[in-house]
Parts: sequence; C-alpha cells; structure tokens
Amino acid sequence: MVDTVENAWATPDAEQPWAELGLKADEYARIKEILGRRPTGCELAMYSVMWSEHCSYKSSKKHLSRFGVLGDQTPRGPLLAGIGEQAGVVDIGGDWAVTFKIESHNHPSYVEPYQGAATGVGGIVRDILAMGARPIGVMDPLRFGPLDAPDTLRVLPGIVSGISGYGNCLGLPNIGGEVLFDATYAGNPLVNALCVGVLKHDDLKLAKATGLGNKVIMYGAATGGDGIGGASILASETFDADGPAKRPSVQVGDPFMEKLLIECTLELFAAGIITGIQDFGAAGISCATSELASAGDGGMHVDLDTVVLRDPTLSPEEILMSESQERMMAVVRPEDVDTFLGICAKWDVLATVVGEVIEGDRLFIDYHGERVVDVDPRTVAHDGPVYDRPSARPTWIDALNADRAEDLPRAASGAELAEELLTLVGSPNQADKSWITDQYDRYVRGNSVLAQPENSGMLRIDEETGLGIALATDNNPRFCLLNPYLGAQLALSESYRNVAASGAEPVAITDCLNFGSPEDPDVMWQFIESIMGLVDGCRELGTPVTGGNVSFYNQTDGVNIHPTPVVGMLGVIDDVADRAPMGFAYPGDAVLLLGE
Amino acid sequence: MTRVGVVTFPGSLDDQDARRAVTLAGMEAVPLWHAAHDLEGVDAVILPGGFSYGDYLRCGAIARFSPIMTEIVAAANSGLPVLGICNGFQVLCESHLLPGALIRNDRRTFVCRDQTLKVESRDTVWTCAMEEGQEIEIVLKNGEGRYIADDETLARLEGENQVVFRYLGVNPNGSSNDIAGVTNARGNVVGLMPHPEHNVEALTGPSLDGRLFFDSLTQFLSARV
Amino acid sequence: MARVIVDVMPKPEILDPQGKAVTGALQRLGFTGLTVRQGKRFEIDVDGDVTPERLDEIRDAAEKLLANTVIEAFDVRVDAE
Amino acid sequence: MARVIVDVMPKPEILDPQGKAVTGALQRLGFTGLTVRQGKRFEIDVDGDVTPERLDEIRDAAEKLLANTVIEAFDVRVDAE
Ligand SMILES: Nc1ncnc2c1ncn2[C@@H]1O[C@H](COP(=O)(O)OP(=O)(O)O)[C@@H](O)[C@H]1O
Repeated sequence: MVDTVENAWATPDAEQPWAELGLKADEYARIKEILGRRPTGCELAMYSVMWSEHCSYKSSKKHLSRFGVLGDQTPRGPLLAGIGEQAGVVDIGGDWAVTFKIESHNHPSYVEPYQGAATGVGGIVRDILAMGARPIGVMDPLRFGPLDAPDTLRVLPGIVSGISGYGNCLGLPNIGGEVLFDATYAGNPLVNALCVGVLKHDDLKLAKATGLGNKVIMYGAATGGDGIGGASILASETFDADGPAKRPSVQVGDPFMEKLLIECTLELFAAGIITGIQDFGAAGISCATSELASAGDGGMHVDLDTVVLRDPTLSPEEILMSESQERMMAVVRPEDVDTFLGICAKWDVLATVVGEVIEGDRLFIDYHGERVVDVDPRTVAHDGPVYDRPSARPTWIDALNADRAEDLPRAASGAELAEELLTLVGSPNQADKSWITDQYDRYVRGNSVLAQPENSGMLRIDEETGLGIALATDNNPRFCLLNPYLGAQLALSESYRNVAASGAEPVAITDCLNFGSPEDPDVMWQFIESIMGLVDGCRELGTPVTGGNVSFYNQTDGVNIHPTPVVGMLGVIDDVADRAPMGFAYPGDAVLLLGE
Repeated sequence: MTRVGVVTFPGSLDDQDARRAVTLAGMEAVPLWHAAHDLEGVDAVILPGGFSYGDYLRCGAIARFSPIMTEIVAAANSGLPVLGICNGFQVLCESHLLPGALIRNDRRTFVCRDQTLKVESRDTVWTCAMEEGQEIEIVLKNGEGRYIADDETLARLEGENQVVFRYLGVNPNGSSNDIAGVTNARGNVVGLMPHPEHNVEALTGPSLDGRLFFDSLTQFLSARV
Repeated sequence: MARVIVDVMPKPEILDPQGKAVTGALQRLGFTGLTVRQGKRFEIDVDGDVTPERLDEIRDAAEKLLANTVIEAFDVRVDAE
Repeated sequence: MARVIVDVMPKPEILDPQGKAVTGALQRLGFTGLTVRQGKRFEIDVDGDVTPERLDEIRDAAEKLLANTVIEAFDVRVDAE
C-alpha cells in the first residue's frame, strides 16, 4: 500500500526507517515539526537525500559562506551568477560569458572505477549545460595511491578510460588536469572533474519554476533503480513483504544519450522556450522538483505516474530518489510544449510533461491518484540542518612541521646528486603523463589552443576576435597537510601562475574541497584553514570564488586523506594568438629567472 | 562555389570542425542531417568523426542504415567524392563502400596523437594535390582504428594502389600493413582514421597538412569541369 | 515472452585483439592453458511466439546489423530455458 | 581440445546503453517487437580435460577478470558441441 499523506495523518506513530536512511534523531524530529505530522515514505525519502551531507552541505555550509566576502567582481567585470547557482558564470567581455565548475566523484569511482569516473564527467557537464551554456571542455584532476599499489592497478585504468570514454564520446576536448600518486590516496582515489561552457549574456538560464500553469517536463533517459540503496529500505518497509527487488548500487552512464541531451537542450535554448531548467544530479527528482519549486514564484504539482520508468517495479519512493543519469527537467509555457516535444523527438530524446507550476508555495506529488508528498519545497531544498562541527588544531602538526626536509642527508658527491636527480625525474609524479593524457581527445571542436603538456589549457571562444580562456587546476596535498592555510594558497597561486604564464589574465576560481571525515576535529580544522587560506588569497588576487564542491569522508580504514583543496583557475585572454606556450621557441632567445 | 556536404549523425562530434575546415578552404559547407534523403546537390560529402549512435554495437554499424547513407551510397557509386574521417571511415566500411573493417586498437585504449603519415597514392579525388611518398602530419584520435581485411583483400588493395595512407614511425593501433587510409577502385571514396579537419589552422592543429585534402578536391573538381 | 540468443564471434582467420589480451591477462593471473576468443552475445526478447518465420527475420537482422560478416560469424538460436 | 563458454551479461537492473541502441536500430530497420540486451561471449579453448576443478578455476577467472560483477552477471558452461 502506498503511504499517502492521509495515511500519515491517520498513523502518526508508524515506525519509519529514518536512521537507516542516514537521518539523525533530531533531524527526523525536525521534519515532523516542519510538517506538523510524520512524513510519508516519499517525503522521508526526499528529506533524507536532500538533507544528506552530499546535497545539503550541512557540515560545510557555515564555512563556505566565508567565500561571500569576496564579492562578485572579477578583473574583467561582475559575475553573472555565483555560489548557489548550479555553476558560476563569468562575464569575459564582448557579449560572451563562461561558466565553469569542478566536482568530485571519488567514492563511486572507487566502487566501480569506469562508471564512477564516467558518470562524474556526465554530472558536471549537465551542470554546465543547465546554465544555458554549450559545454566546450573538460579537465580531470586525479589522485591515486602509489603507482605500484594493487588497488591503484585496479582503479587507475578504469578511471582513466571512464573519463576518456565518456568525455571523448561527448566531443569535449580534455584540456588539462592532474595525475598525482601519494600513499594517502591508497584505497581512496580522488576523481575530480571540471567542465567549462560558453554562452552569450542573454542566454543565461536559472533553475526556477515560474509562471502559473507552466508545464514541468522531464526529458532524457528513463528512470531506473540506479543509486537508490537507501530508498530500497523504504520500499521494503512500506510495500513488498518479500523485500524490494535488487537495486543497483552504481549508475551506468550513457554518453551517447548525454550527447543527444546536450544538442537537444541547446536547440531548446535557441528556440527560446525554456523558462527554467535543472539537471538531475544526486537525489534525482527529489532534488530537481524541490529546488526548482523553491527558487520560483509558485508551487508545483507533479504526477509520478507520468514519469517514464526503465524498471516498472520501482516504488514511488525509489522513483523520487533514483539517480539515473542523463536526465533534465525544464519548465515551459503551455503553448510551447508541442515545440519542446518536437525538438526532443528530432533528437530521439524521451520527454514527458510530469507536472505544472501551481498557485501557492507547496510542492504536491501524486502517485496512483493519491497524494504522497505535500511539503514546502524550501524546507526540503534549503532548510536542511547546518552543523557547526568541532574543530581543533591537530596535536601532531607541530611535530610534523619540525621534521624538516632540510634535516635530511644531502648528496655528498656529484654521483649522488645525479642519482637523486634521476630518482626525482623518474618518479611517477614528475614523469611524462602522456600515457594517460593520450587517451583523451584534446582536439575536438577545433578550438584547443593549448592542452597537455602546457601549463594551462586554453580554448578559443570567439573565432572572429580571438577572445579565449585559459584554465588550470592545482593542489599539492603534502603542503596542505603541513599547513592547510598556506597549502590552499599555494594551490591557488600555482593555478594563478599557470594561467598567467600562458598569457591569460586570471579572473575567478572554482574549487573542489576533498577532505576526510568532518566528524574529526582535525579534519574540520584543516577544512576551515583551507577555506580561510583561499579567502585571503583570493582577496589578494582579486579572483572571486564562483562555486565548487565539497567531498568529505575521504578515508581508508578510518585514516583521513591529506587535505586536498583543488583549485581551478579561469583566465581570459583577448586574443589567443598571443598565447605563450611553454618550452623554448627560438634558438638565441634569452632565458630569465623571475622571483627569488 | 564548391559545396561540400558534412553529415551529422546522432553522436557525430567533429562535424562542426569539418564544416570549419571546408569554409577555411574557401568552399561552402552544407550541413546534411542523417534523417534526410536529400544531398542538396552538393559536389562532395564528408562523413565526419565522432561516435555515431554511441558506436555501442560496432563503430559505424548503425549509422550505415540512416536515410542519408542510402543516398550517399548511390551517389558514391556514381562518382560523388566522399571523404570518411575516423567514424566516417568506419561508416564507409560498414556500408561496403570501402573494403575491410576497423576494430579495437591493439593497445586497447583510445589514442590521441600527432601522427605522421606517408601518402601512398595520389590517384584519388582527395589526394591528387599531394605528392606520392610525401610525409604529412595529421591528428589521430580513435579507440577502434585498427584496419583489418582478409589476406586476399589486402593483397588486392596493395596491388591496385588502393592503400592511400600508411602510418609512419609508429603504428598507433596495430593496423594491417600500417594502413591508415584506403580508397575504392574508382578513387572517389577515401576513408582514413586520422583527422585532416584538425590540421587547417596553425593555432589549433599541429600542421596545416589537412588543407591538402581540400586542395585536392578543388583540383579534381576543376579538372573535371 | 520467448528469448532468442545471437552469438557473434570474430571469424577464426581474423585477429582478435581482445581475446588475445584476455588470454595474456589470464596467464599473468596464473590461469594457464586457456586460449580465449571474445565475441558478443545478444539476448533478444521477442514479443509473441518465435515462429520459424520470426527466427528467419532475426537471422536477417543478425546478418544485416548485429554482425559484420566481413569479420564476424554469427549463430542464432532459441534460448533453451 | 575442450571448449568452455563464458557468457557475461549486464545485470537486469543495470542500464544497458548498448542494448538500448541496438533495440532502437532494429526498430528503425523495421524489425519490431524485439528487445535486446548486449553482453560478451568468451570461447575458451582448454588444454587438457575439463575436469570439475578446471571448471571451477575458469569460474574463478570469470569472476576475477572476464566479468565486472558490480554490474555484470556471468555463466560458465562446457560447450555442448
Ligand atoms: N588527468 C589529466 N587529464 C588531462 N590532462 C592532464 C592530466 N594530468 C596531467 N595533465 C596535463 O599534462 C601536463 C603535464 O602535467 P604535470 O606533469 O602535472 O605538469 P605540471 O607539473 O607542470 O602541472 C599538463 O598540461 C596537465 O594539464
């Protein structure tokens, strides 16, 4: 039997598996307080995913707000969208704007390297697309355990071919990234993916549902039981005595579908018929409906029976939580629905009207003719818990810093020095990375002015004027372990230098904050220090933070990874013909050393 | 003006690049949609790179059956110049306009590199402006670019001057006889794995050798008139 | 619902890089004396009964689409189970 | 020489983009009412006899190498022919 709102009123004391869904007792109590009754199974599903660390940023929100002091001015003009939107948007001059963002897919890539990395690329590309932009490039900062560790052998080939398989198939040039091997990532590789897109100022799209009577359309892949481990618990509680059908714990990406989704969405944009749009990230329909509805000026009504399913045995809770890839949600005026569906048909993209914008400010969801969700969407999307977790300067950090490299024995002879040099240049971190980067298409779209092995990736934006952008990502986790404040600033300044060295003016950053468990005060301290380092550094450099991603709980057997705040720097260059490639260009040129 | 059609299949990726290359060569690029039965009177056709239909079954296997291919096969058989680049080459083999097949690289990964090629035959529409034995540098990027054919076919291709390009230095994918590109008996249909359209601008490509393909087309078309 | 299986294998005289790689990998893992060829398996759920005509139709589809007969051989059969 | 067949298929609950693409292509070609899932088939030539132990070994190899059991299921059997 479906757990309806009516049923929730009638059975206030029914047991619910909130703890299994990752909610704390006080969070569950808070949900009841918000609703004035116990949640239905569907509501519980929605709150539990949306209030998870991953979606709600409950441990980091408080600290990320510090980025706010940086304002929205870049050296080239104001941000057109900043933190809080799906991705930041930077005015780069002329009529052009660029949107870029970095995101992590660490845990899924550990479980299933190929699909984890592939869907990581897919997810960030949809974020960029949803801003109204054409995605034009990707980058992939990667961190692995030691090159010869068995687990590295297991995860590395899959991760690299996942990124290559998905990114190449989308036709997005891979213009840079990192590969770093360090024992700290054994058993917890980091897969960060950055996507950059381009748009005209007027094309900017925001994720909100406005306009009474406007239709809510889901399009892209059908909904399957992907990534809904948690919701299966609910299904078993409320439905089937035999327990739910097996649900996959991993998502499988379909890059061809995503390519169609991109072209189809761009054509929809061009037709001028999209009033609001959102990609499906984690938390699927729960996320898309509650975020669209709470950002808009009305309420929303959704009929779950209209959602096209790949697996007909899905329960309503599971439909709401499914993380099936390659899906989008758009809000469209009723008179434009036919045009919308026509464009989707042209691209062979499934599309269905699943709901509409209604009066008031509630989000209603029906299933089999009964109401299963009746919530204020803001409470789902934005009023999640905010934690001020304890933080403390680690007791070990002074000892670690006292153990200085300068105390190590020095090479005593030329031969020893030569030996050291060989070891250094032969180490996996210094060695040529083309065994990885050659698996990525860096030429597609024909605008890659710089890619590997250059300091930064550079893309031409405007073929007439030569206006272009440069991007670099950087982080050294060992520096960050020694001093997370300075380590973050080092990452920031390295990416700044890499962009500047290629001839572009650095303008703004995105960041991916990969850390251990936020429940460990040492980690929380590292996290806060890194943010403060970035804030102070960015203020000095005049480069605001446009958005980013936090990945906590990166640990193996209870041991946290070294703090790894990866910084992605965006630069602008007026004419890409003026780029400065690395390497010596002409015999006889003078070689200068700048700085101390 | 010479009009060159560039086909877009679902999953085509280098179609915009091919159109840009056509334009830079001073010709008119005509976008052709896979679902159309109309070649719009073009003077030549390029089947661009990409992953048509995701290339999930076999590269080019599904694209072969698109409506536009029916027209292209017929036109090619009566002499229309057709250039298949990478995925386009795969589509041409699947359509039996060119012999042989392309399978997974021997290294079993995608490979993207600046590749040196040797021009083996200038006896085609797309290479008549090149020199026999000329070395050109063209971007290569593929996962399934290993050219194979049975011994008899290979012997025939070699004997009848239908091998157009050979990999020089490195054989990046294990292709039989280092074959990078072949032509049909008539010389109007050429397929190759490397991407000439990425070698038309100094800013974005390792060489300008891709222009030679368009010079050849021009030379051929003007000689014909 | 009936099910038809189509197996597609590289022809014996054709190189099989995947099979070769798998053979090598097995050896390195200590599984010796195994030589592998790798092909594709299609499981086709057929609406309605699998009549001889329907099977011919699927054979036709295999020939046209599922296999590239330049390099692959195929086999069509009704699933035993 | 004995032969063992290992079939590897995407698990039913897992998205199968390949099968989806083939299903669509068959439809467009006019072959209707067919739903396809695409997997792999390994033909393994075994030196010596296929004893139960040998078969267990191959099962182990399938689990370790031939299938990705996170998303795929496999089946091992001695070739009937
Ligand atoms: N995972 C990756 N994906 C794409 N490009 C990469 C990746 N790793 C490294 N690169 C590129 O390879 C080049 C060399 O990398 P690296 O050795 O880390 O250089 P550096 O130490 O100068 O940053 C750079 O252009 C970098 O962007």
